[in-house]
Amino acid sequence: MQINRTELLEAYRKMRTIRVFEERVHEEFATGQMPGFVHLYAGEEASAVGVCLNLSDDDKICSTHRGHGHCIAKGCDVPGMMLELYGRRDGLCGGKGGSMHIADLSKGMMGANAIVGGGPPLACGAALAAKTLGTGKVAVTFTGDGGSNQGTTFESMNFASVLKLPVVFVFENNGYAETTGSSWSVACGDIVNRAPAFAMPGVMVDGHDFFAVHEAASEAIARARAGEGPTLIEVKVDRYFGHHEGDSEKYRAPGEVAKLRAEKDCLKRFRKRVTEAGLLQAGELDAIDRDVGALIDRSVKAALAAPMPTAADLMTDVYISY
Amino acid sequence: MQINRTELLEAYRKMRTIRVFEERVHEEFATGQMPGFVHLYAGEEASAVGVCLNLSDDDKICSTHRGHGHCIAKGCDVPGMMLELYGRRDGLCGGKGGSMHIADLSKGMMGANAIVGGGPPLACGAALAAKTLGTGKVAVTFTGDGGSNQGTTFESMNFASVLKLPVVFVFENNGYAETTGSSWSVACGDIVNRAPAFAMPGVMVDGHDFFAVHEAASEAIARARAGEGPTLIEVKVDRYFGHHEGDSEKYRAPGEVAKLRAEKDCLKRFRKRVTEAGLLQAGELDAIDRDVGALIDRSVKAALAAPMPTAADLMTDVYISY
Amino acid sequence: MARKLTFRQAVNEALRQEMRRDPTVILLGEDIAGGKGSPGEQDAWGGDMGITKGLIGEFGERRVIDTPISESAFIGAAVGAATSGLRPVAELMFVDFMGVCFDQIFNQAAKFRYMFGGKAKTPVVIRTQMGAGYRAAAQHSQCLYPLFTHIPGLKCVVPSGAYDCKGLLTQAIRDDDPVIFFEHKLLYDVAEDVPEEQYTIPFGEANVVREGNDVTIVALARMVSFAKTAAETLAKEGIDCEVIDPRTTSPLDLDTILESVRRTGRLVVVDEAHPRCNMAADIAAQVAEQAFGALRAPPRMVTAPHTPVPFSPSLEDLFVPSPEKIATAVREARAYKA
Amino acid sequence: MARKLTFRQAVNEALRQEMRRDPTVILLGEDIAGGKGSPGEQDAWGGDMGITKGLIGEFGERRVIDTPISESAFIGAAVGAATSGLRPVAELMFVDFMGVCFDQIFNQAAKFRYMFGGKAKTPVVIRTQMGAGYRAAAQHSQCLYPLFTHIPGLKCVVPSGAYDCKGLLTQAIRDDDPVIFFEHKLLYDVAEDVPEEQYTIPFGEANVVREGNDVTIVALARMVSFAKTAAETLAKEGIDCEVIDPRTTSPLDLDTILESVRRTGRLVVVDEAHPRCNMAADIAAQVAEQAFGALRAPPRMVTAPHTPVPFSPSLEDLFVPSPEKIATAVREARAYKA
Ligand SMILES: Cc1ncc(C[n+]2csc(CCOP(=O)(O)OP(=O)(O)O)c2C)c(N)n1
Ligand SMILES: Cc1ncc(C[n+]2csc(CCOP(=O)(O)OP(=O)(O)O)c2C)c(N)n1
Ligand SMILES: [Mg+2]
Ligand SMILES: [Mg+2]
Repeated sequence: MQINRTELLEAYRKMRTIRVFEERVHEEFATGQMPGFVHLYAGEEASAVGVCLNLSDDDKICSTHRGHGHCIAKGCDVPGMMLELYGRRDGLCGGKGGSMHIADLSKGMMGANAIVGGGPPLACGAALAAKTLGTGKVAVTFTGDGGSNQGTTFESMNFASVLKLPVVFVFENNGYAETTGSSWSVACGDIVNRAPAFAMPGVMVDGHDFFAVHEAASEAIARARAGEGPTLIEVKVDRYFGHHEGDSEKYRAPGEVAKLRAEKDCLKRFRKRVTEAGLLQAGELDAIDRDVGALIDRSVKAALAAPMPTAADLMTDVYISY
Repeated sequence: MQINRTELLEAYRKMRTIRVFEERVHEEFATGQMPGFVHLYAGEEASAVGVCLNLSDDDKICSTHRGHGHCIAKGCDVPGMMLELYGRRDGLCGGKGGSMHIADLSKGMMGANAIVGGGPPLACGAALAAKTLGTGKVAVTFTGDGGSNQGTTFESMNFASVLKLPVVFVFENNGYAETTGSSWSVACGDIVNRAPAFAMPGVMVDGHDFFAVHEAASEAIARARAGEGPTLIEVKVDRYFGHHEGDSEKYRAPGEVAKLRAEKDCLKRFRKRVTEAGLLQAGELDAIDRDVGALIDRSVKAALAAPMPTAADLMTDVYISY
Repeated sequence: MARKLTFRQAVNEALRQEMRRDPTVILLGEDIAGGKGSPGEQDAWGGDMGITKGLIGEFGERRVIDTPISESAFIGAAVGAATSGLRPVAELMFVDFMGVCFDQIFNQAAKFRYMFGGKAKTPVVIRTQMGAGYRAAAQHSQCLYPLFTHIPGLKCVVPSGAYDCKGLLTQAIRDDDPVIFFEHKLLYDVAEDVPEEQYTIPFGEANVVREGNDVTIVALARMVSFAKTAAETLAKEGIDCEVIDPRTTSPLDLDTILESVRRTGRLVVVDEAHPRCNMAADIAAQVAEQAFGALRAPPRMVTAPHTPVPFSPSLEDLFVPSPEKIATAVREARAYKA
Repeated sequence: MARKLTFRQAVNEALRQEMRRDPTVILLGEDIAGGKGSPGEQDAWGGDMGITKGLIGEFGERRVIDTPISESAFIGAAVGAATSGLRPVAELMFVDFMGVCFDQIFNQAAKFRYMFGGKAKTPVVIRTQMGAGYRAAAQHSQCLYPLFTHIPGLKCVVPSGAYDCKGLLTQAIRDDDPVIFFEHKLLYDVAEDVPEEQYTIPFGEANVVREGNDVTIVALARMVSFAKTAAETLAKEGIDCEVIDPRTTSPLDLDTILESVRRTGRLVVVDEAHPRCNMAADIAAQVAEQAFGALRAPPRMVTAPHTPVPFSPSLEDLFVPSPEKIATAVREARAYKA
C-alpha cells in the first residue's frame, strides 16, 4: 500500500490535531468550565487516522463515547467541535449533542454514541444503503473492547456477514472498559479470535503503528468495496487519560501511562519513521505542530467567548415536521 | 457413559410421550378447538431427553417457543400440560401461559419462552445461583438455530464463559427458523464453529441418536458441575411439522419430511439399537407405547372437559403483594 | 376507484405502490419474503401474517430483505440506512419484541435530529403487530404504543381500518421523521373501501368517525370499532355519542378532541393498552387540564387491566375492553350529577 | 441513631446491611467494584458514581460481581437467579441503557408470575440512575420511569431523599416481586438524617411532605424538593400548599392524593419525565376521574418538554421543571375561576 506525501502530511496533521485537541480538553475540563462526560482519545490516534485516511466523505463511520478522534480523522470542523464540547449555540450540533453525541453527517461521521454497542447496527445500515444504491461506498464502525461484548455488536457481525455488507468492524482494544480489563471481559482473549465465528477475516494490528493500521484498513475496505463482505480488525491501543475526565485511574498499574507515553507513542513513532525514511522533513512536521497548536488555541478562545443556545432553541430539531 | 435399564426405559418413555403428545396436539389443533400459537417438537425428542436425563429436578432448563418436549423431558406433568394448552383453569400455569409460556419451576423447568433468545440470560442466572450457593447444580438453555443469531444469546455465551458459570448452551439446529434456512442465517455454517469465540468447548452431535446426545450432554454437564464452565453443544435435528401449526411449509423441499421420518427417526433408531443390543425387549417398549397412548388420550379428554378460568382469575398472580 | 380491501391488503398495497414510486424504499424483516436459504419456495410466507407476500416477486431480493433473528441489527440497520439515503420500512414482527432492539429506536432513531442539532434526517418506518385477542399470550399480545408515544422524536400511528391504514402508511414512508406503525393483528382481516390510487393521510389529524352531541368517545385502533358498536347501542337509548379516532398518538390531534368535549361536556377514552401511563390517561389528563370548564362529568378511561395478557380465551376476552364496558362508562358519564 | 447521610451513602448502607442480614443478596453490574482483570487496585470505582464502594471488601467477589458490558446477559442473569434462590440487586448504570436489555425486564421478570399461574417468585431489584441536570445529554439523562410503570408485574420506586431511599431500598430487596429502583443522579450528594438501624418503608404509601389546604402538589424524586421550594415561596404569598411524594409509582398511593385533592380542590403534578404518557398524566387523569366533583380548577401538569434532553447547560436548565414553573402553575390553579 503506497501512501503519498500529501497523505502522510494529512495523516500527521490529523493525528497531531487529535492529540493536541485532547490534551487541551483535558486541561480545560480541569478548570471546571467544560460540562458533561468527556472521554479522551489521546494515545489512540493512529487507529482513527489510519482507518479514515482510506475513506472519503461519502463513506460512513460510526463512533463511540470516545469520539473526538474519529471526528477529527473523518474531517469534522475542529473549532465547531470545540464549540460543541462547550455547549455553544454554533457548535457542530448546535450545543445539543455535546462530546458524547458529536456528529457531522456531511462528513460521513454518523455520530459518537453514548450507548456502548450503539454503532454497529447503524453502520450495517449505512453499508446496506451503499450496497442497495450501488454507490461503492463503505461503512466502518469503531467499537471498544468493552463494546465488543455487547449483544448488538455480536449480532451485527453475523448480520453483516450473512448479507455480505460493505462494513468493517474496527475494535479498538485499549485494555480497559472503564475499570475492567479486556483480557478478562473478552473470554477468548483477543477479539480477533471471534472473526471465524462470523465467517469473516480477522486481523490484529499494533495501533501504535500508523502504517500497520492503515494497511489493514486499506485491505479490509478494498474487500468491502469489492463486495466481498465485512472484516474484523482488532487494533491494540492505549488510552493516555482516564476513562472519562475525573477518573481516579486506580485500576491501572503504577506508572503505566508514563511508560506507554515514553515507549509506544504513535505520533513519535510516525515522526521517527517518516523522517528516518526521508519521506517527510522534521521541519514540515514542526510547522504542522505549530499550526495545530494555534488552531486549538483559537478554537478554545472562540468557544469560551461564544454564545449559548437560548430558550428559542430548546424545542427545535425534534422533528422535521410535527 | 453407562446408562442403566431403568434410565433406558425412562428415556424411551419420555421420547415416546413427546412424540405422541405432539402428534396428538397436531390433530387437536386441526379441529380448531385448541387456541394460540403452537410449535411442535416432534422429530427432536432425542435432544431434550438425551440432555435432560442427565439432570435432576434441582437442575434448571430454559426452553423456547418449541417447549413441549423440554417440559416432558424435564418431568412436567403431562395432563397438566394438555390442560394448559387448552387454556384450562387447572393447567400447569392456570391457563394463563399456554404453549409458549409453559413452565414448572418445581421441576426445574424455567419456562418455554416466546422471545427468541429469551432463555440464555436466564439460564446464566440459574447457573449463577447454583455457583453462588455452591449447590453443584447446573443450568441448560435450549436455543434454536434462529435464536443462535440473537444478541442476547451471544452475549450470554461470553458472560457465562467469563464468569465460568455451570451452564450448557444446547443449540437445536433443525435447519429452519420459521422459513429461513440455518445454513444461510448462521454465517459460519455450523453453530459449533462459534464455540472458540467464547472460549468454550464445542461439540456437534447427531440429534437422531439419543446416545450421542446423552453422552455429549453428560460430559458437558459434568464439566459444569466440576466448575469448569460452559459448553456449547450443537444438536442436528429435524422438525416433523411446520414452524407452528397452520404453517404451509412451502419453504421445504418436496417430500422432505416423509424422508426424514423414514430414515432418521430418533425413536425408531433407539428401539432398533436397544433391542438389537439386547438392552431392552420389544415387548417392554410396546407396553410403554400403550401406556403413553392411554396417557395422552386421557389427557386430551380431561382437558376438553375441564373448566376455564373465570373472571376471578384475571387479576390474580400479577404480584405477590401490591 | 375504491374496492374492498382488507387491512392486510391495504398494507401490502401501500408498500407496493410506494416502492414503485420511490426506488429508495426497501423492506427488511424476518421471513418477510420467506424461504431464504431453504430448499423450497421463496416468498414462502410473506411475513408471519402474509402481509408482504408477493413483494419480493416484483421488487427482488435487493429491496425485500429477509434477515436473521437479529432485531437490534436489522432495526438498527434500517435506522442507519435511513440516514444514508434509503427509506427503509422494517418489520418488527410483534411489538412485544421491542425489548431486544429498543435502543436503536428510542436512543438512536428518535434522537439523532435533536442530538445532531437538526442536521440529521431519519426517514425510517417500523411496522409492527400489536394487540390482544389472538390467544397469543403475554409476550405476543401487547399494545405498547404508550411507551413509544412517550419518546420525543418518534411518531406513532395506530390505524383503525384499511382505508386509514393505506393513507397513513403511505404518509409514514414519505415522512422524514422516524415513524412507528402499529398494526392491530385482529384488524388484518377486516375489509373496507380503499381507493386504488395512492393517497396520504396527514399525521395529527383525528378522524371524527361518528358525530354526536352527548358524549365524546376517543378510541384507538381496534377500539374504534368497539366504540362505534357501543355508540349504536347507546343511540337506541337516546345517547348521542361522538366517536373520535386520533389515528396517530404522536402527534396527537388534541384540538379535535377538545372541540368535541367543549360541545359534549363528557369524555370517555378507550385504550386497549394497560392502564398506567397510557393513552387514556394522556388524553384524559390533557382534556381535564385544557377543557376543564367544559367538563360536566369526570373523564372516564376504559382500558385493559394492570395484568399481563392472559392466554386462556376466557380470560383474554375479559382482558380486552368490550363494547359493553364502553357503553357502561358512557352511561355513567351521561348520568353523572355533580 | 440518625446521622446525616447522603443519598449515595444511604444506598450503600441499605445494601451493606441487607447483605449482612441475608446471605442470598448479591450485587451484579458493570464496574460496581471495579478493576476486575486490571493491573491496579480492585474496588477501584465502586460503580461509576461510587455508590457500591467498599462492598466487595466486606462481601467478596462471590457476592459483588463485576460484569462485562452485556446488560441483557447480566440483567437476565439477575432475573434468572432470582427464580433460583438468590435476591440479586443488579445495577443498570443508567436507565437510558434499558434499550439493550428491556426484554429481560418487561417480558421476563415482570411476567413470570402471571404466565406461570402464580408459581414463580422473582425477587430481583434493578437499581438504576436517572434524570437530567448532569450535562450528560440525551442518552444519559432520561427519567423513563413511565415506561416501567406501564408494565404490569413491575414495581417502581422513585425516592426523593436519603431517608426514604434507605427504607425503600431495604424494602425492595426484601420484596418478592421485581422492583425497579430509580436513583436520581442529582440527589446523590444531598444529605438527610438517616437512622443507623435497618428499617423499611412500604411500597404504595405516599409521604405527605408538607401539609396545606389550598393546592395539592404531587411531585416525584428530585421534583419533591423543587415542589417544597415552590411551596415555601407560595406560603409567603398566602398560598398554602400540600406537597405529596408518592415514593413509588407502581403501586401508586392514589388514596392519599385523592384525600388531599378532596380537601384542596386543586392539583398540580410535577414530573421530570417527558410529557406524553407520563406520571403527571397518569395521576391527573386518575384524580380527574375519581375526584372530579372535588376539583375546583383544572389539574395542572408541570413536566419536561417533548424533546430529548439537550446537552448545553443553558438548554438543560430550561428543560428541567423549575420551582418557578411549579409556583406559576400553582398560582394559576389557585386563581382559576370557573
Ligand atoms: C449500553 C451501555 N452500557 C454501559 C455504558 C457505560 N459505559 C460507557 S463507556 C463504557 C466502557 C466502554 O469500554 P470500551 O468499549 O472498551 O471503550 P473505551 O472506553 O475503552 O474506549 C461503559 C461501561 C454505556 N454507555 N452503554
Ligand atoms: C425476539 C423474537 N424475534 C422473533 C420472534 C418470532 N419467531 C418465533 S419462533 C422464530 C423462529 C425461531 O427459529 P429457531 O430458533 O431456529 O427455533 P425453531 O422454531 O426452529 O425451533 C421466530 C422468528 C420471536 N418470537 N422473538
Ligand atoms: Mg476499552
Ligand atoms: Mg430452527
